[in-house]
Amino acid sequence: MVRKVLVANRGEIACRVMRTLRELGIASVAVYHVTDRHAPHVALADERIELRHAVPVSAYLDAGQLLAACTATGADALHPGYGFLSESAGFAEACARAGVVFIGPSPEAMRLVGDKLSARALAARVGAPVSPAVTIEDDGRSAAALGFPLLIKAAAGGGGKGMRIVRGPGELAAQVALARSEAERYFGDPRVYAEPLIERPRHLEVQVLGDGRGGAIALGTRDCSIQRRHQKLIEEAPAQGVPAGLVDAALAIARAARYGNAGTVEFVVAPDGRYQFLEVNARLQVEHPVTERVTGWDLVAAQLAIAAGEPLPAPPAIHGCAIECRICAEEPEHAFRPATGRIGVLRLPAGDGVRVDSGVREGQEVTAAYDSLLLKLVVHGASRPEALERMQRALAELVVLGVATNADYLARLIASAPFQRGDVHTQLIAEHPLPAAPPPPALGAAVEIAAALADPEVRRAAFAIPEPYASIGGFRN
Amino acid sequence: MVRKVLVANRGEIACRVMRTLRELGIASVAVYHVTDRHAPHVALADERIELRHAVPVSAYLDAGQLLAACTATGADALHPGYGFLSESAGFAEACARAGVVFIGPSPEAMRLVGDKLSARALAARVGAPVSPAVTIEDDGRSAAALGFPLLIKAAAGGGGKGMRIVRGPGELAAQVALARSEAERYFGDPRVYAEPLIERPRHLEVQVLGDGRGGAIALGTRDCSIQRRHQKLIEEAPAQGVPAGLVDAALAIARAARYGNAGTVEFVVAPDGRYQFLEVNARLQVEHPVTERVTGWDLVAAQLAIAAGEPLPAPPAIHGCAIECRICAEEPEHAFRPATGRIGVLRLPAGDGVRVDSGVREGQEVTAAYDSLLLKLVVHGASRPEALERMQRALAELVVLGVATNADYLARLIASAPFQRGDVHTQLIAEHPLPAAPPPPALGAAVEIAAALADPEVRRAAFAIPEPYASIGGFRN
Amino acid sequence: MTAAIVGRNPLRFRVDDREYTVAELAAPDGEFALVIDGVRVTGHRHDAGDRVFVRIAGRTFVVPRAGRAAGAAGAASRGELRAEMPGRVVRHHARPGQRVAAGDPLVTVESMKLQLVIAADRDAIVAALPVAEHATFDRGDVLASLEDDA
Amino acid sequence: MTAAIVGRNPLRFRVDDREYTVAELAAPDGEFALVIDGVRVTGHRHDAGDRVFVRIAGRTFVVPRAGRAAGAAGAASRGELRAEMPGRVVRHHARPGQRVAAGDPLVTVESMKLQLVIAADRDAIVAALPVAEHATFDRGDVLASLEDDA
Repeated sequence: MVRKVLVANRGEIACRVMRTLRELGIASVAVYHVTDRHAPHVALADERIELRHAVPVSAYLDAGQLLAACTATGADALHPGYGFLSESAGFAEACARAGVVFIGPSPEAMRLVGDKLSARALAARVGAPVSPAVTIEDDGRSAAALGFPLLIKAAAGGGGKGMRIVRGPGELAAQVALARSEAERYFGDPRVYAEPLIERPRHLEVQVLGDGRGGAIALGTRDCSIQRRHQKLIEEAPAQGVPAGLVDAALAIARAARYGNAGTVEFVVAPDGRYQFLEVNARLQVEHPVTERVTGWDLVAAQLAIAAGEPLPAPPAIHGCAIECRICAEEPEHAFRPATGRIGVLRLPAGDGVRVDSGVREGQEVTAAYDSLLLKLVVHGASRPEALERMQRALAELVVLGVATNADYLARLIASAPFQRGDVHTQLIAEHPLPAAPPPPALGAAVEIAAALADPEVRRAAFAIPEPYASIGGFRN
Repeated sequence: MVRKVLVANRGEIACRVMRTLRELGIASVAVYHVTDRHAPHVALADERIELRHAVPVSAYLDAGQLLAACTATGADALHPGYGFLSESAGFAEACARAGVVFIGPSPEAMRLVGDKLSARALAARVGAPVSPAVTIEDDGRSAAALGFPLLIKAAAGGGGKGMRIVRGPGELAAQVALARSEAERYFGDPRVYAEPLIERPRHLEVQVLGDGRGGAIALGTRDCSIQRRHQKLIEEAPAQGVPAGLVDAALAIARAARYGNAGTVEFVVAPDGRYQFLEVNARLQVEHPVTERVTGWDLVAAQLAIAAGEPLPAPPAIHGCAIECRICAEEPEHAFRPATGRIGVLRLPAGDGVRVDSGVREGQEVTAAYDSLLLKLVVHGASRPEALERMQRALAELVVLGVATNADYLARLIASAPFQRGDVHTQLIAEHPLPAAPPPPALGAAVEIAAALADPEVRRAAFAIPEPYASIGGFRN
Repeated sequence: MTAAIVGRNPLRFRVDDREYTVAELAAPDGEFALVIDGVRVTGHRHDAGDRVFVRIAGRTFVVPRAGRAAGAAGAASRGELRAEMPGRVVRHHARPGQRVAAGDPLVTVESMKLQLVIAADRDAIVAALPVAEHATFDRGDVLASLEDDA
Repeated sequence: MTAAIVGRNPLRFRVDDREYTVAELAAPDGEFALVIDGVRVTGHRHDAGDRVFVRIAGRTFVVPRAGRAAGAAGAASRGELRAEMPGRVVRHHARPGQRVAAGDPLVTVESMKLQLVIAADRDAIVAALPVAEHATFDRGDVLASLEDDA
């Protein structure tokens, strides 16, 4: 077993990993860019090392500084979290060369599943349904045989980047050129391929644990169909209406890849129930807590056990329903563009069945330097309706002021009839903008009056008391 | 089903009840004394009514004002929480007369189990083991036949009040007189009885739900042996080493009492495994969350369903282990005397498997006017060792500054060998004071230096900067 | 839609041509509690400078504050920018009669060793800058008065 | 065991006959971050007036602060109580030469329209009350000086 783990990440996932490390009696090392010096993950760790870089996000991508930090602190393992270097086979190799255990799959398995074309080939070999795809080596005309609409994807891609929808032959060449240039820019690899577009699909995925020697177990399914800008916003476990054979297909892929550690096999499910392999995510996912809540398992602890060579346990039973909402600094009414500001008031929900994985604190500045994810609300209930009520309660209790968030939008979305029915697909948000209703006059006036009374000058005019004494320390009275 | 519930309580239990009400779409009404006007339960409710009384705690005991508040707000039901009027048969009757549903057992069942002598008789009638007791009507010599040591208890008692230990015949008469006068003072009823004292017993209890018509189910057991001043401090579910027949005895008692709603049947278990009926608590207990965590059930929702006349569900399965720590404003090093102060810094633990039921907020004044319970930490793990590690992590993350608490003491207690082994009994705390080790010199010096630098004058001497600007707003830099 | 004070004792605001009687109750940091026309309204609030975040009834509203003066002064009545603490005028940035836009600097002042810029809270014409450069002023003194550009 | 400043640049404290070099890092509200003899020490801290709560390494310590002066002044050097903001002396509660106990009121001052009582921070004899009743003072002015009762 490892004794000290450097967590090569920030925000909520770094905090979440460190909490398990503490429970297991393993020391934790935080890394941070100076802009994150007051961030919760730095306070939560046993030790901390500053990463220096002019660009904040680049600090967390600097393999050399991360490995030097392992050496400096004597960390014998590294947890990559998600994003950043979590799916870099080269970095996993560098860790191995430095004698640091990389908590994740082997570089070989990462490479195999990380390339979409080789992953598709693997899936097809074990009999998992894959889309009829065409690797595009010309200006796109080779893909036209698939018919329209088409989806063009980057071979090295993921996370929706480099993805283009082509609705007719006229736009094919232009979109292929755009997809190639995005793929080159994001992944350093211009290869693209085309497949038929499935309209209104669901996004289902299987959480797997592999032992790296051909063994794998499934920890149930997740429905992650609620997306905006190709990124997940709400996830739930277990998924409803899982097509027969889907979980077995995921296991066959994980086993054939000799996949080690925690991973996710993603599928697209058409409205008629047919499904296709999408990709493998070779890391802990943002949405892993919903699986933890319905299985009672700690996935980070499971990752550490696998990294220590322990055998896989028997697959867990699934209890109830869990839902996660990603609370992001963004403006749903402006195409979900990221928002910035200082978090002046932060009140987190509590109570039975509510888990909050937060990476922020009151007083923290939210900038464009990092991802917009602030925190995750995760609820668990005996049934989906109970979980939905609990999520609405949690969203109502949550207070984030000082930066715009998607919390109110998520409450409207969860209250909407399609979501309540479970009638979800990846285009739901795009098709249902769900603008906020204008406030009734009394509420609107209350908002204006409350806002006005936040102004020291208005307060002076209203109450004629010396404001410094009225607002410093404790409660106003 | 009820539409609006007045929660006749304060602190964490009022918040906890209101959260379930919100999830069920039932409106909540808070009541509060002016000293509680900034308390969390007032903010969490949909409506709020002030109770006026010169003595804060008396406000929450004022049946007339509570029923008037129900009328004023249109509340059609009342949840009493625990303590205060929760076990008052007279108040339950007054609610019924006023047309307000009392969420709890019937007045008849309350009276039957509330009197220790009639409860003992009932338990004996259904074949549950009861101690050989002697009702004392003389100066105590009638009890001497039981042998020593003896325990003298109040017939109308509970919560350890009016309880006296008698180790030999010489002190019998004096202790009987003291017990009578305490019983008269606390319960208005001087009747006392004696039973043989069991040394180092465990306190085990069974959570039951009754339908009020002779049906009852058990929701598993709890071990509440860790006590100080006859009050529970740590509880866990399920209990280990539950004697055969104990759960059935609890069910037989609940059924014979035609007990309705949630209740707890308590037992004392001797080191040799023999057990005796202790008493029935006719309300939701402080420690109910550990049962919620291992069953996945919401006990307040279950109470409301029973109050609405719904049939009892099938008993739940038990998953893993849950532990609760009561975080109280008190000084363990001074016989756990209550402490007061303003909560200047409050940081609550988070993460997987940690639930916090809090009744306080940062900035709140903790006075001697109310019970010393500030909040409850509840953890759940797949096993007892996992739950214990998680509790240690939660206690390490918890920060309560401004008033002394028992949190550090609880961490030492949980780390102690007897507790880790599960070798617990109700005298454990009294026998193991577990004083804090003096800090090592470097830590002691750091504490003194950090404390000195909290002083504006020391800061000025140290840094010679104008303090108002250094400390107002956001982070110091 | 903004709220303007139209009366005191009792405090009255006008919003959107309707008037409301308002009383303020004590509230913890980050919260507010008002009684508006006899109805208690509570919520959370954060003053982010150029905008105020208000959360009531499970909804969060962001109320922009146009041309808010930074620092030591604000608009006590619509035409006047008054000092919040004693100090000294360092510099004028405009002349009486000059047309200014919301946010344009009017006066730089020094108070408690900090320099602060008083800016116009709306598009207007400068009516007066009553305190001369280098002169001192007291709390409540008018630093600038504006008149509508009509 | 208390910490006394014994040097600046670098800042040095003496605790229990040992000296420590101390640097302070920025920290969020309710927290502190120090470097003591090269070792980073972080934790939570709350100044409760008569005592300071310090939480380090999962343990909470309560450090009493004997005879702390309440309000707008404190002991800059051991003998002097200085004003933290400008104001006016309302009243003297003691005369030079008088013996006072820790917590006894010395001077009532008015600053920013609030009246505050300056109290003795220890048992001592009043050496001087340099600002006369009704006279004004500036930030940093000595309001009272005490000498040891020896």
